[in-house]
Amino acid sequence: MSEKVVRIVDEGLLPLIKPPDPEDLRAANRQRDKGLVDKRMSEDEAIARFVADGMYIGFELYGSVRCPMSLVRALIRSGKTHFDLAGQGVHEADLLLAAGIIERIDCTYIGQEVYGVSAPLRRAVESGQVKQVVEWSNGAITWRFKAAAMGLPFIPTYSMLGSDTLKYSSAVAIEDPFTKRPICLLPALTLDVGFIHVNRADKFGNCQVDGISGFALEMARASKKLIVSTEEIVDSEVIRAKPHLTVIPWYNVDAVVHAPFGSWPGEMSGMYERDEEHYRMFIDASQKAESTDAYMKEWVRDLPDHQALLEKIGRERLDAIVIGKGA
Amino acid sequence: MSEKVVRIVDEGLLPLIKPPDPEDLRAANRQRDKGLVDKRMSEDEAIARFVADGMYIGFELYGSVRCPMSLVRALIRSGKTHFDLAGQGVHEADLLLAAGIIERIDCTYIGQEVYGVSAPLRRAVESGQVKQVVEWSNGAITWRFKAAAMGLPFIPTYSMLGSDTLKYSSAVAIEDPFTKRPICLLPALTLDVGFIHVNRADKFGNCQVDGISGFALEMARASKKLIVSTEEIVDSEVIRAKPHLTVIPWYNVDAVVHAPFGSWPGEMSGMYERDEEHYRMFIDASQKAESTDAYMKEWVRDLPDHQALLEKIGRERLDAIVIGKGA
Amino acid sequence: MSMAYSPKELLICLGARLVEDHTMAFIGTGIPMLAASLAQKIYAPNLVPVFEFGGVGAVLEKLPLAVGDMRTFNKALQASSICDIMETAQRGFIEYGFIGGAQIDMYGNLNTTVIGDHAKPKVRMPGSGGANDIGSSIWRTIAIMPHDTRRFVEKIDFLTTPGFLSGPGAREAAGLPAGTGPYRVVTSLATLGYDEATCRMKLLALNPGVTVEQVRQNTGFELLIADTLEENHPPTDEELRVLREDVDPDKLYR
Amino acid sequence: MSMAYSPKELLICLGARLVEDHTMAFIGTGIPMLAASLAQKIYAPNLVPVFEFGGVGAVLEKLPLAVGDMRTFNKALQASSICDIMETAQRGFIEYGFIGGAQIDMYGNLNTTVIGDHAKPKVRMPGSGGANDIGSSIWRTIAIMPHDTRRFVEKIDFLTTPGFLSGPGAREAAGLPAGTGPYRVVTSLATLGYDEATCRMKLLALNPGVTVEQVRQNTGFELLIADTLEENHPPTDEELRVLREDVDPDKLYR
Repeated sequence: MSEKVVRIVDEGLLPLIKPPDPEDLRAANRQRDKGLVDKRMSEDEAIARFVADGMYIGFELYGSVRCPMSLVRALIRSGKTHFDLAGQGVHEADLLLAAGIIERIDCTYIGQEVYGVSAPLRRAVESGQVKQVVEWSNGAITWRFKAAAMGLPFIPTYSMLGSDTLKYSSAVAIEDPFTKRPICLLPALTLDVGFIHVNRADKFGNCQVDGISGFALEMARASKKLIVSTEEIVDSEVIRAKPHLTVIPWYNVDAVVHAPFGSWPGEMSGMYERDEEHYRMFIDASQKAESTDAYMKEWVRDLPDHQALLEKIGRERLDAIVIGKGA
Repeated sequence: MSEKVVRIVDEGLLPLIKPPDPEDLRAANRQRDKGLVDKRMSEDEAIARFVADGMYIGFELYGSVRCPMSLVRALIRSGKTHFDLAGQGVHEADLLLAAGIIERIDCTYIGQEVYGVSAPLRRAVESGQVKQVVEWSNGAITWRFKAAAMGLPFIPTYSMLGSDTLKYSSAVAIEDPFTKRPICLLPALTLDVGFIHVNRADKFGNCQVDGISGFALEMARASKKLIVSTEEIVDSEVIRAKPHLTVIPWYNVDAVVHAPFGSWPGEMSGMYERDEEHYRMFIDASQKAESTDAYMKEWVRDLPDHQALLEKIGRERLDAIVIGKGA
Repeated sequence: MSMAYSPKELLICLGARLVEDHTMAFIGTGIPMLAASLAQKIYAPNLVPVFEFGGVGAVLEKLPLAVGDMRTFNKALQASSICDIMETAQRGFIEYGFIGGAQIDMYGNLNTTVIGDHAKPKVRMPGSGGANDIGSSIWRTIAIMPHDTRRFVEKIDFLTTPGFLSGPGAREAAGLPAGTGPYRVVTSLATLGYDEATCRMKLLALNPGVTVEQVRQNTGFELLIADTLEENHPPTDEELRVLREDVDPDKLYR
Repeated sequence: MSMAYSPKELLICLGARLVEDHTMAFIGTGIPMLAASLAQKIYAPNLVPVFEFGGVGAVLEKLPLAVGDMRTFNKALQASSICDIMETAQRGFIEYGFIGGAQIDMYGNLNTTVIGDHAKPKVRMPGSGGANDIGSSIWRTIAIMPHDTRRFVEKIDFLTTPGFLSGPGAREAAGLPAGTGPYRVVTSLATLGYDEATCRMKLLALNPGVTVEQVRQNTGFELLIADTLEENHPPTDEELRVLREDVDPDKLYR
């Protein structure tokens, strides 16, 4: 019998920033403590314990909603650097790029939605400060997380076929052995550390998210270490009363950070609206390197922690965005 | 440049009962009416409208929980036949096999859990009445639905590698182009008609399931036509109040059948327990062909519809299994 | 005498008139959302708005400001996740996808990634986002964009989102799902479609007061012209009233 | 003088003693469930029971009768779906999987599909169910079964669930995840493990009153014997009390 094969019909030109390695994720997951252990800690402690220079990191969000901003600021303050980033990114990506701590990006969308192109992205990429940008679609990058979450090395899709988005990616298109038609294989994407902000969690890390879940399920399960920040810490009885609402289970979580207004200046479904005034102020500041640096100093670097930020914003202003109070 | 290829390292020997065809599912989905249309109808009407001889069908359940039994009985009564079946099956598979209307099976598990091997399965397969049984694991058959639900022709897994389960399947193992290690590709499984029983739905087909969701999400999305039976029909406002609880959305549903105690003699999470006495009675009857036929006549064929079955069971006996009443 | 309207209002109305009822439309923020909402209220009451991050069948009481904002699942029938939505698109449920771009070519291919070379770009733009997924899986892709020679170009710098690629048969050869592809381009000057035989962009209808010559001058490639050219009628009083009073009373997008 | 016990109770206690604390165990109905519940109450308070159809971390107040029954997610920390659980296993979270079978060979391969030829079987059994997934992805698979020559055979009729396949290196060559595989066989006569070098089944410990000869006579292939043979002590009074009073007070499984 002659050897049977499947043809490779197209290949992305760019090397994989993070090659898929299901065995590595399996080994990490085997080591995780499955017991009910209290994982509460501060932003700084979580980052000190789980983040190291040069790691591959990612943040979950949808637009400006439910983004773990208190963790982003703490990461920048920590001085750790040389990160690779999975970028479906908005405000958090701008801060990381402005801080100059991102080396390579698996990019699907980094921008400001209605406010247009991200100026920090332009400066970082056009200057060569970011050394490599690998392209993916939104679907593709989420499916890459999903592949890792499923314990797989890759997952197929019809997205990206025929485009430069595939050409400037690390995907491979093969002739599907069943239908004999081309299909794109997306390499699984595992994060060294994932960061996710949720509506509520217990101290062990069982997390609930209100409304749409974005890509929280997939990214959580694709993370070798997962730092969760949460608006509220609740008793486990709240979780046990509705176990079908647990979108991220405790055994997949390594740190639980209590961060009220953790998504500010973005919003949190059912809790508070976006701080549009601050958002616009940042967009304006971000247009030039100097004003961006001044913003970073005032709103990130000069503040010791999230509590200090909330005090700087002030109760009145926070109340104004809370749904049922001001908003 | 020499042609790049991926090696096929193993192949199931059995032909695909239903070859994957994402284009066919796409075309069917395009035709579906996306409007909010009242889809309520009886078991008989749903089967008359959507089921034809020789179709590939499947039922969602977990053990004896949430199985669309009123639809199974109506299907048998309809006289339609020559079906192919996706079998993660318990009581419903026994009835279909006893009725002699199943031709081929993609099988992962057909049995009676604590009550052991299924006698109707033994008779149907050992006699050659069922013409082909193709093997899969539980994970594999669910992932096959998931592949179809994702719009894909296949999905990878590490299950089945090295086993006769793969050899007597229609899977293909290739050398993964990313890790260069073998991996099994599972062909997507699309149902001509899927049958699912849920806790509640609105008249358009937005469905909620209490507790674990088994493989409802995947199988629903893998069905070209989907008949849903439901314990309760609720107003759409109930759905809109908690849209994150919609596990099957209306646009994926073709018929909504109101079937209280629709899972009987199996159970329904939070609603009623299994009718253990009847269950055991069936297991006993099913051991011999003659007693099985007598059971089928009494409990399936001689009853005109689900309402008649409920009357035959009787209010007292039904109350005895209702949680918070008898159970 | 009709009411006065802005160029943006015209685009919204042209977009709204394109969608058939009883279909699903994948919509982003901005003009597509306004068009979908207007269509729902006048032409297509059973149009289902689908938002990328999981909101399906929402009641758009207040206009969302972002594709994942809580208004995208306000009283929705389903609030799921980005994977669920992208997979719903991939398995053929979604008829329309609205999309924008910095550059478009005669085959409807779009660029939202870079101007210049990818390794050292002159302008780095956001990247694909959901656009490539829309252009790959959704039955009819509608591009909405301003019409000028900087945007309508002979050769786009980067093919972010597939239109008809290099022409007839190219989508099928690449493996993209059959029957999908570019459908219309709604611009500040006209509505354009694609020639069936050549897959090339074709002028179908002119916006009020616009000439064929004007469209040609603002297009950087050779444009096909339909045998019978339609005229896009201006926004009707009803469209404007519904748009201003019901769709966007807070003037979020004016 | 110890309390009297049934053969089933012995199997349950032997199973319960095998699991380490702070791990997850994929459990089916019957003996594995009783073993997991007993382990939780005596040896491994942080053992997490995982049920195939989605229940994780349930409080087993009443014993489930089926792997999907509502007791499997009673006050659970997570109630998801079969895909979520199978994927949790595939990405390496689950340490133990309990499994049964009609036939097992010296490499721990199991048959639950057919006796005789697949095309025309003498006995058609249920098929893999979750067993193949457990045997493929879970770190340590524990088989629990009666011990006789009909079940412990030289050659199984059908390899439903992979043990070590044909011996050393075979799992890796087939592509199965590294470090996974058969761990123990708990039987009516003994506890068996596998020789590291040859992957062959090895007698580790005898049940009370059982001799090596008896085990050999009931095994249809050549069995390796550990240098130092342990003795499985009978169920302790505490084990029996907890099993009868706390784990299964309703005598569902007696």
